[in-house]
This record gives sequence, C-alpha cells and structure tokens, in this order.
Amino acid sequence: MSAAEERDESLRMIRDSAAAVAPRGGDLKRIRDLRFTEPGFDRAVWQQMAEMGWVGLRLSEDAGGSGLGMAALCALAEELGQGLVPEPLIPVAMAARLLPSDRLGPVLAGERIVLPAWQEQPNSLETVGATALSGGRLSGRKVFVPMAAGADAFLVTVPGGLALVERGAPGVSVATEQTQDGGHFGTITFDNAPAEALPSDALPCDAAEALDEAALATSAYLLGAMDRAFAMTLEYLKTRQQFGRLIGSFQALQHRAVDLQIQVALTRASVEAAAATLDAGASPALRQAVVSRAKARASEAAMTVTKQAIQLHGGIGYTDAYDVGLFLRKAMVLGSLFGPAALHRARFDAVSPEDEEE
Amino acid sequence: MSAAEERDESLRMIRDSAAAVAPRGGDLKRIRDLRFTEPGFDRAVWQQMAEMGWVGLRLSEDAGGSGLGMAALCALAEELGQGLVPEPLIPVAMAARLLPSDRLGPVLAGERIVLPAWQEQPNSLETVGATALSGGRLSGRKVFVPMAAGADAFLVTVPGGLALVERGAPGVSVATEQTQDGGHFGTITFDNAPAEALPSDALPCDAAEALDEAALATSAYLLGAMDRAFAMTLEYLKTRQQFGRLIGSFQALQHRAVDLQIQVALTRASVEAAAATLDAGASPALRQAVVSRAKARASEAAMTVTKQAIQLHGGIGYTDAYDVGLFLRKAMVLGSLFGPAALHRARFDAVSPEDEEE
Amino acid sequence: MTAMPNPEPEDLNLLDDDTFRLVVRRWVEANYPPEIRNPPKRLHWAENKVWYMKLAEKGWLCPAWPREYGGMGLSASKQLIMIEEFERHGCARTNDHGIVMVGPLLIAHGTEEQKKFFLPKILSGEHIWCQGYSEPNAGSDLAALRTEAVEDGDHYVVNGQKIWTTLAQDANWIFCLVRTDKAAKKQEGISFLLIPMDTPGITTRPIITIDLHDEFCETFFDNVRVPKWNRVGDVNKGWTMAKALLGFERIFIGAPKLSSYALGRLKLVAERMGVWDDPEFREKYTRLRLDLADLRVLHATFVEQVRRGETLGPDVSMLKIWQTELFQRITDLSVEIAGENGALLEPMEGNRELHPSGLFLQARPSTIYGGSNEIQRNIVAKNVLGLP
Amino acid sequence: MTAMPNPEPEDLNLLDDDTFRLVVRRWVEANYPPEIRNPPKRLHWAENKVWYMKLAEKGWLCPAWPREYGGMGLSASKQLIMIEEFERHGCARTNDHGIVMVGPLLIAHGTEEQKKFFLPKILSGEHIWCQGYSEPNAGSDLAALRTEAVEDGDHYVVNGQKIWTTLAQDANWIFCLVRTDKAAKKQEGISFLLIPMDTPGITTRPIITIDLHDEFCETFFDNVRVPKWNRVGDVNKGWTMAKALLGFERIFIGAPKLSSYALGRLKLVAERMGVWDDPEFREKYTRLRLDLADLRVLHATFVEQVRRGETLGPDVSMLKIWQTELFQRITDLSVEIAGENGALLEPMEGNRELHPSGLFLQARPSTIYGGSNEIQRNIVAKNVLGLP
Repeated sequence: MSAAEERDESLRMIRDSAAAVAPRGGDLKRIRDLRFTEPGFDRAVWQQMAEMGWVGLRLSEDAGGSGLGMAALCALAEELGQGLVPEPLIPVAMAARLLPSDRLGPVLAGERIVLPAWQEQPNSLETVGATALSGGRLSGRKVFVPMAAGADAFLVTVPGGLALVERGAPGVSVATEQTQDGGHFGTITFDNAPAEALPSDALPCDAAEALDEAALATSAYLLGAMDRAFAMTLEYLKTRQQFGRLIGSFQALQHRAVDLQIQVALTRASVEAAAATLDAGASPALRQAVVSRAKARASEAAMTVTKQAIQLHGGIGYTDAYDVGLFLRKAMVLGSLFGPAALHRARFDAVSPEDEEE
Repeated sequence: MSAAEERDESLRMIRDSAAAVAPRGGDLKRIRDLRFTEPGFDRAVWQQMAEMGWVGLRLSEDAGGSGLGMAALCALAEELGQGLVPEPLIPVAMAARLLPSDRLGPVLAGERIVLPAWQEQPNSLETVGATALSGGRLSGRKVFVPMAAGADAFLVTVPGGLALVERGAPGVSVATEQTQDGGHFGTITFDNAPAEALPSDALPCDAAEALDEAALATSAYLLGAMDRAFAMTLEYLKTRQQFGRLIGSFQALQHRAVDLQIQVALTRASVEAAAATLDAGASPALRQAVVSRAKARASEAAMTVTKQAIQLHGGIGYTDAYDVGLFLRKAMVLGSLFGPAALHRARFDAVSPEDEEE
Repeated sequence: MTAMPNPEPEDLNLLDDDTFRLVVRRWVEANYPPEIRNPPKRLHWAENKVWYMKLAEKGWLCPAWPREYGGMGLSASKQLIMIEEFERHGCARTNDHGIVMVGPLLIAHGTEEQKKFFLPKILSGEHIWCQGYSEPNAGSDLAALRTEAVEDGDHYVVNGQKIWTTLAQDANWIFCLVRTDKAAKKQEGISFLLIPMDTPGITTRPIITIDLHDEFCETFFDNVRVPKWNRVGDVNKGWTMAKALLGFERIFIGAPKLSSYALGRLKLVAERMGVWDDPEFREKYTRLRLDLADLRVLHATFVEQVRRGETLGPDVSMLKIWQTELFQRITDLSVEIAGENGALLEPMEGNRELHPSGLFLQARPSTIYGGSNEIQRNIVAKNVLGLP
Repeated sequence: MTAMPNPEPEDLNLLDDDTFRLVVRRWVEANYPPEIRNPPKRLHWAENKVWYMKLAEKGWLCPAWPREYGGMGLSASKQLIMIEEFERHGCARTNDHGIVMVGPLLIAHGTEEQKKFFLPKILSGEHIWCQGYSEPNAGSDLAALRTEAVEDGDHYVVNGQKIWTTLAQDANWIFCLVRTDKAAKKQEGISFLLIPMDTPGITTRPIITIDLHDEFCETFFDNVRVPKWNRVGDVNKGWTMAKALLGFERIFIGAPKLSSYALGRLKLVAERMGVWDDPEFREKYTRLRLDLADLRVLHATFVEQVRRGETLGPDVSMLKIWQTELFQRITDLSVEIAGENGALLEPMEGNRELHPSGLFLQARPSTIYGGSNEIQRNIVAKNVLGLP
C-alpha cells in the first residue's frame, strides 16, 4: 500500500468505528431524548467513545494516544456531526492536547471530563483575558463553555499558561444557559479558587494551536451535519409529490439544491485541505489562515444549507418533530463556537499574506 | 377632475409627448449611430426637446418654464431612459434650475447648452471643492461632466455660489474620456478663466437641491432603461425555444425573472414616492433621504436587471449588435453619475433619523 | 392637532381620516392591556381574551363587517388606519379567524339562519374559530386536499386530517374545506363546512414548531357527523369562496410590520454587541433599512389601490416575497452579529428584546406559509409576467 | 532548489515533477515575448503567432499528443504543471483549437491518411483551426443544430450557419458538427467534418461582443462542397466524439485563474480609489478571497483526480459554476468601488491594469459559454444529485 492508500484506509476505519455511536443515517431518538437535559449528554456513551481511543486520537502513542493527525480527527468529527452526537469530544480532545502526560490517564479513559475554559468575550478567539492565577488561586470568569455542566474539571487559560481547576473546588461556580441545539453554555466564575498552575513551557502544545485544532474539528462536525441535512432534503425532493409531480423535478428547486451541493463541496475541500496542511506541519500564520478559511466556510455554509433544507421541506421542515430542524439548531450553535464566520474571515485577512495565492 | 386625476393626466401627456423623441419600443438606430461620436448627441433633437419645454419643465411659468414638479420630470426621464436618449436633458435642466431668470432664455430655447460642472472627486456629492472664483477669474478643475464636448458654457460650483463660464473662454480646456454607453465625461480645467459670479443668495435654487433633483431624475431614467431591458428579456423568454420548449417555461428562469420584476417594482415605487415627497416640499434632510433611497435602489437595480437580462438572453445578449447590451452600458454610466449606490446608502444612513420609520 | 370629537359619532366613517386616527389612538392607549404589548409570539386565547373582549364591548371587533351585522362598516381606508394604529401600539393579534374569515364568508354566502346563529357569537367571543385548509399532502397545493365529506341523510360524515390549524386548541369551531366529490377535477368538488370542535371524532394535537411554540395544530376527523345545515354556500363550490376570502388579506402578509419590528430588534442587538458603529455592520444595516424603506413605499402603492376600492392583482405576491425574505435577512444578520449569544435558547440577559435566535427561528416559516414563496414566484411569473 | 538537468532528456516524463516545473519555468522566462504578457483580451494570430512558433520550434506545442505524432506525450500531471507555469508567467492562449481539439480527435478517430495530412500542419502552424459547433438556435442545446450536410457523390454539400466560431477570421480550417441525418433523433444523425475556410460558399463575419472585442465570428455555409474524405469517424457518430473531446478540457473552465487575475486587479483598483483599508470594502474583499481560496482547494481535488488518471465526473460542473460566478462577483465589486471610473471605456489613466469596466464586461459571458450555468446546474441536479 502507498502512503496515500494507507492514510485513506485509516480514515475509512475511523469513519467505520464512528458508526458505533453515530451510525450513518441512524435515527436521532437518543439525541432528541438528551435535548434540554443536564448535562445534555450520556456519560456511558462518553465512556464508550473514550474506550475507542477518540479522546487521544491526536496524541502520540507515547502519551497514550493513537498518534493520528487532524485528518483523522476531522473524519471522526464529520461522522459525529452527521449523527448530531452531543458528547463533548472536540472540547475534551482539545484539553487532552494541552494536558501534561501525567494528567492524561483518566481523561483518555473517559473517567474524567476536563473541559477547556478559554473564552472571556463573545466573538473572540483570544485565550488570555482577565482571568488569572496567583499563588495557586484562580480568579476570573470564562464564558461559552459548551456542556459545562458535565465537566469534572476545567482547564483554564491564564496569562503564562493554564490552570487546572476542579469543578467542585471552593470558589468555582457554574451557571448554565440552554442553547438552541438542546445543550448549554456554561459561565464559570472563579473566586479565589484553588488551582494547579500549568506553565506554558511545560505544555505539550500551545493553547492557540489546540484552539485552532478544535475550530477545525468543529468545521468538520458542521460539514457532517450539513451533509446529512442536505441528504435528507434530497431524499425529500425525490419522494414528495406536489401538483402531481415529484417536487425534485421543479427546476427552481433543483438549481437551489445544486447551489447547496456546491457549498457542501467547498466546505469538504476546505476542511480536508486544512487538515492536510496542519498534518504536514504549518507555521502559525499558515495554520491560522487555513483553519479560518475552513471555519468561515463551514459556519456560513452550515447555516445556508440547513436554512434552505427547511425551506425546501416546506411546512414539515418547520415542525420540531421533523429531524431537519435539529441540524439548523446545531448549525446555530457550532457556527459561532470557536469563532463565527465573520471573525474567521477577519483573521484570515489579518494573517494571510496577499501574494501567497496570486 | 380631482387633483389626483389632473396630475395623472398631466403625467400621461408628458409621457406621450416623449414619444416624439423616444417612442416606446422604438428601435435604437439613432442611439447606436451617435455612440462614440462627439458630442455624442444630436443638436437638432436637442432643439426639438427644448421646444417641447422640457428644459424648463420644473421652472415656474414666470421664469419661462412649465411649472411642473419632480413627478413630471421623472415621468419624462423614465421615457427617455427606455429610449436611451443621449441628449443631456438632466444636466441642462439642473443648470436651468440654478440660473437667474435673465440668463435662461437661450437655454430654455435650446440654443445654448449650459452644463453644470460641480464635481471634483469620484464617488462624491460635494459641490464645493478647490475650484474657486476670484476677481472674476475662475481656477480649478471639475470632473465627470457628462457630454461636456457639447457644452456652450459651464455652470461651475464654487465657494459662495456659482460661476458661469463660456466653454470657449481663454483658460478653459476640456479633456474628454469616452464612457461605455458611447458618451463621454469631460474634465474641465479652468486656468484663470474669465467667469461671471452668481452668488448663492441671488440664485433661485440651492445647488445641493438641484443636484438632488438631477440624481432623482437620473434614477427615473435608470428605471426606464431597466424596465425596457426587462421587457425585452421577457419577450425573448416568450419566443426563444430551447430543448423543444419556450425557455420562459423553465422555472429557474421564471423565478429569476420574478426577482427582477420585484427590483423594477421597488425602483418605481421608490422613485415615485421620492418625487411626490419633493413636490410636497421636503426639508433638506428628508429630501436627501428619499433621493438617496431612490438613487441607491435605481443604480443597483439597473445593474442587476441589465446584467441578468444579458444572462437570460444567453449568447446573443453578449453581442454588441443586440440591443440589450446597450442598457447594461447605460446602467454602468448612470449608475455612478450623481452618486453611486454605496454613496447614497451612506448618505441615507447619515441624514435619515432612525425612529422616523419605526 | 385635530380636536377630539365629543361625543364620537356612531358611524366613525363620518370622521375625517386624521380625526379617526386620533380617536383610535387615544382609545387604544387608554384600553390596551399593557402586559401583552408587543408579544414576541402569537398569543393564546387565555392571554388575549381580555383584548378581544375590550374590542367587543367597544363595538370595534369587526371593522370590515357591515353595521347591520354588528360590524363597524368602515371604509377600506379607515380599516387600514385602524390596523396601522393597532400595529403602532404593538397590539397582539387576537384569535381572529371568526372575524376575518368566517364572518365575511357567511355575510357573502351564508343563509339568513346561519348569519343569525353565528355572527352574534363571533361578536360576543362565544365562538372562537380556527381554519382547516391545509393537509399533510396539500399545503402549497391546496387543491390536492383529501379530507372527505360523504353524504349520509341530513349529515356529512367527515374523515381526514387538517394541519397548520392555527390555535385550534383555543377554538370551539373550525371552518373546513372538504372534498365532497372525489370524481371532480382537483379544484372542483370541494365544499365549505362549519364544524363544532366538540363533535365526537375530532381530535386536535399541537404541533411544536422549530421555535418551540405551539401556535399550530393538527386536527383529525374520524367519522365526524356534521349537519348539512353547516355547509356554507353551494356544494362543490368551496374553492371559489375560499379563494375570494384571500383577497383583502393578502396585502397584510406583505406589510412592513414584521421586518420593521425585526430591524428594531437588530439595532438593539447591534448596540448590545458593540457593533452599532462598525462600518461593516452599518453598511449591511443600511442596506436592510433601505430594503425596508422601499418595501414601505411599494406596500403603500398597494394600500392606495385598496383605499380606492380596487381589487388587488396577483402582483401583490411580490410584496409577500420581498417582505418575508427581508424579514429573514434581518434576523439572519441579528444571529450573525450576536456570535455565541445567537445560539441561546432564551433571550440574552433575560431581556425579551434581545432574542436574536428566537426571532430568527420565528422568521423561518414566513417564506413557507400563506403559499410558499416558490408558489408566489410561480404566480407572478405566470399571472403578472405572462410567462408560459 | 532542484538543479537544472543538463541536457534535457528527450522525454521530459523522465524528470521528476519539481525539476520539470523548473525546466518549463526557465524556458518560458527566457522565450516568452514580453510584449504579449498578460494580455487583457484573447489575441489574434497576428499577435500570438510568434509564441505559437516558439512552442512549435521547441516541440512543446502539443503536450498531450503522443510522441509518435509529434507531441510531448506528457503525463496528465506534467501537462498540468506546464499549464500552471504558462499561467503563472501570464502567457497568452494561442489559437489552439487544432492542438486541443482537432489533434486528439484525429488521433482517436481519424484515418491514417487524415493523421498524416493534418497533424504535421498543426505542429507547423500551417493550419490554424476554429470550431463550428454552436448555431443561432443551438447554443446550450447543441443537439438542436441544423447545419446540414447532404451527400452528393464523393462530397457533402453543407448549408447552414455557425456562430461563436472563435477567431474564425484567423483560421484556415474549421471543424464542424453537421447534421447528416435529419430523420434521426436530435443527438444522432450528426457527423464531424473538417473544412478548409477558403472553400467557395464560406463567409465569416466577426461578432462584436459587448466588450467591443472581435474574438468570435459567425460563419455561413452556402452550398459548400466538402469531400467525404474530410469526415472524421463514422457517419452520424459526431455527437459522441464531440462529447468525449470535452472531457479533459472541462476542468480548465473551472480553474481559479480568471478569478485570481480579477482579484489582483480588484486590489489595484481599490488601492487607486483609496478604499483598500476601508473595513466595508475589506470585508467584501476578504469574502471574495476566501471564495477563491476554497475554489483553489476544490479545484485541486479535481486536478488530483486527473493526476491519478481518473475520468472526471459530472460534478466538475460545480467548478465551472462557482468559478464563473465568482469571476463576475469580483468584477462587479471592481466596477462598484470605481464609481464614475467604472463607466470609462478605456483603462483609467491609461493604465491597462486599472480597467474595471473592461474586465466586468469580459466576465459577462463566462456564465454563458461552455454550456450556460443554467445547463450546468441541470447537469449537476440530474447527474450528481439524481433529481428527477
């Protein structure tokens, strides 16, 4: 087997393995049942996901991981996206990238859920703000932590590195707000909470880099979600009759479907190229450029595709009972998490030198 | 007859009278023949237009005009737009609004063409710049004067008022650049040229107001042009066969045609409402708001409609010999003259108070 | 300012338009329940009954009905003023199917007995109506409806299913289009039936929509016996009557109200998110404002036609297309600028005015209901542009 | 940097890709006539002959032809490198119909005599070809063509009209699709004829397009006698051969080149107009940049398929749609920001790089030619999405 064939084979295996949790075309009953519950996901399923090695997919085998690249994580995230899997794999995998190896064991095993808490403002990719560690005590506030109610600990970005803080530690309080997809964001307030300092120079990975990887994996998840919403729509166009014809035979709808297919194809190409660029080892500027390119496309395309999916379904698409709306709700949440499209476009403009592409 | 019926009747008469120069649906041979010639229009036709009282349409009967309002000027301009009439009625009518009554005679009679020269920068609605009059001598530079090669004199905006300068006066030089519609823009340089001062307080109308009226009339001209391009396109859709069907029966093309029709309808409503507002007597801010609303819509809609007219015609629309392209070329020129869409949007934002419309 | 007439004349048509507007405005300001001003969603009967009853008591419930039937008999022009003033104040829409649909239907096509029985009960709030038009396989293609009414002596026996029966859970009567002749061509063989919701065999189930509201229902008919007396107009002529009913109402779906409301909310979100003065945002916002301003003037040309007593043509569909898509574009931008806050289920910071995701989801069906925008474009293409 | 091989091997396939790229780049830099670099419009033979002859002399005229016929016999991957390098340097497109269309057609379907007669004359520049496919009533619907070839002994007699015959005024031969069986179904009954342009009865007239260029012509056939020997392939099988010819070429119409070129020009216009740093402009520009960046990576996936020797599927039409509409959107914005300068017939300030209106008009037909984007969407809908 050539290297390329080997890589393709490995990606295929990862996609196949995802079927255990998110079978292609499987029903979404589990996902519906978990909506608007707390913590909004299933710890047993989480355990199963961890046991398949997904949390440490990106980590070296030395660190207890699978030694795979972003291409693999994106393939997996895409599968999870088509199944709208609510378990917080992308944030926990981000935390796993950052944790020193001696803290990884229970996280990789699925016993302990550590969520990154990096953000202090909406519409931001800044990992460092006012939250700071001083003398082993953490004070500040982090926002938009997805699935925060399910965390055992938080990995908090602070000037000079990270702080690891137990969810139940004194001075840690978690307020949650529900999100349209049935999950929630946590606002975590630290009031002189005891925390372990993890200085930057001792970390296996830069926080900004881990954040970019999470943004890219989220793009892949969005790709999976929009792809499935589009497939459902195509199926509907091929079976629903109106005015005595299959509605998919109406040219105006056909052309709109083609425009959505183009968005899906652009997103796929953009995500896969970005993953390949990261796997080949990219400078920070190049990494930021390709991740922002992919996330900008994925966030916007996911909204476009899922909104149109509803329009093309007509009335039934507007009912909560029909699954296609779940994909729109997911796009609303993940479209903005790890940076909305406009922010990534601005970052692309800022980091990506003009003449690189001429 | 009610006042409204009288007004409608008067507008109908003006439209009918326009047929002498621009018959509805007439061929465009005269317009083609004049393209890329100098001065780009026909002085005999101009004479005829003046004799119909068009130059002084807006002026009071005391001043030798017809005492009609913007509704009438817009109706006329729309008719001229559908015929792509190149004679510079809108600029000369703008000059006529500004000239003292003792200078009007030969202008209204069509014997003397006075063109306003107000602009010094692209993308601008500023009438006052560096061009200034001092001791009866004019110095400076005005740009984008349409059909400048056909002028007998220029009415130049200067600080404190206007300056009337003969085209042949010493120190006046006119450089022309051809425009895509077959006309041209003049750059007029004044080098200590002898000019007559017309101070603001002696003028019958404010330069900014006359400029707004010209912008609105230009919107109406664009309305006429886009309306005819759209009508040609509909006609084509109803007669052209492809794949054994009339192409107008293809739903994707039908829906696109509907979107163009909406743009035409919005433009018409916007132009007519703006004219009515001006005729009712509006504050400067309201006048600027409604004129900018109309010109922003007309400029953009004219481009959208004429571009799509070409697309819907397919290959033949791309030939210079087929008339539909002439409308696109006109939209390119008049879309930007008297302020392009973006500039008018910005002005609308600046002058139009938020809560007025809530 | 125009002086208030004292006392009000019984026929408000006698007032000039400005005075009439003032009368309406003053009365609304004095009588509208403040707690239901500018509701974010369509209200249920339990919530808006108080307003319905206030209108009923004042005699202002049915502006369009002739005075002989208990209506106000207002001119079209004054009806529009009333609507404008209600909208201006942020009045909730009532459960108005009886007022807007059933009343005019009966007045035009009902028997004297039907009028005497039903109209007073609408005016008193005793009968609250819902509409049974759409079916799961007959939405935009209404003529494909299959709910069937079979004659059985003095009764019809109705079987089938209706969907999008707005606020059916609040209604005690439903007006239905049913198929009375299966052999006829699609748009023929349809009749109009009035059915009490408590008739055995009727069940209603709310539909939860993607904004998680229960404004709509499904209503099932299982051997429901309806007296023939309850049929309005001739048998098999229901389609024609239903189409005529849509006439005056079509202009409202294209009214600038929703877009205007959404634009106001967009401004609040933009201020809260700190982008109000960003040139990028401002350019988009101004575009939307102009799209709305042009909608207003286009809408006004149709209103003018109504004022003049003209029948609206199919071109009014353009308003519906433009308004609903503008409404969506405005809410799209709200969600965009809100970033992560655009993903929240509840309003931001508990402030009901800052709920971009809620309004975004509410805007979704506007391009689907009332005849999807695809259908509207078909109508304009064929009936306005004359395309084949 | 890879060292230059010295001397070049006769079969350049023997070089690795990087070296090959370097060889091409160096040669182009040394040999391309600077005065025709980055031409704003398609060049006529009088203008680009010098480049054609340079290529011919070097033996690089026909990269795709097998070496036995005088081509380079390059792998798909190396052909793409060559194209990339030519584009990178801003090389003009030659009068290449003989190279790209006629050569491959003859190699696949021609007789030995035909190959021996025609191929060397393409390689020498003696025959310059143009294409006679489209007709006034058979543009996107090519199968509707009506130009007719009637048998008359050893000859066909051709009557009809071709349109969009690119640079026909420069050509001395034309390859035509003609109808040889009027009774057959539309796509059958079509044959391929090669016709000298100086045959009596042929007249050619340039078409002036809306960018006022004369790249295209109409060509009329009035009782034109063509020896049967000039027919390529079997009678009535022309359609199949023509379709196959479009295969490899389809990826180029979706290549990012034109959009990339236009984006570069947009930047120059923005700088000149002083809006380069305006946030409003920048947001739109960055969107376009990203649309182009994503086009690049999508295009690369198709190029990869070609490199692997796979046949491209109908999904390549997506590239054409996206590229051409992006190209138009970029030029739209150029005209917009240029204000009054966007209306000028000639470049701004005599600077050929600042000509927004020219590029805008050039971009218009891209969504029409090569099968209109409407047709491309039909193709994707049916053949990729499987819609009915």
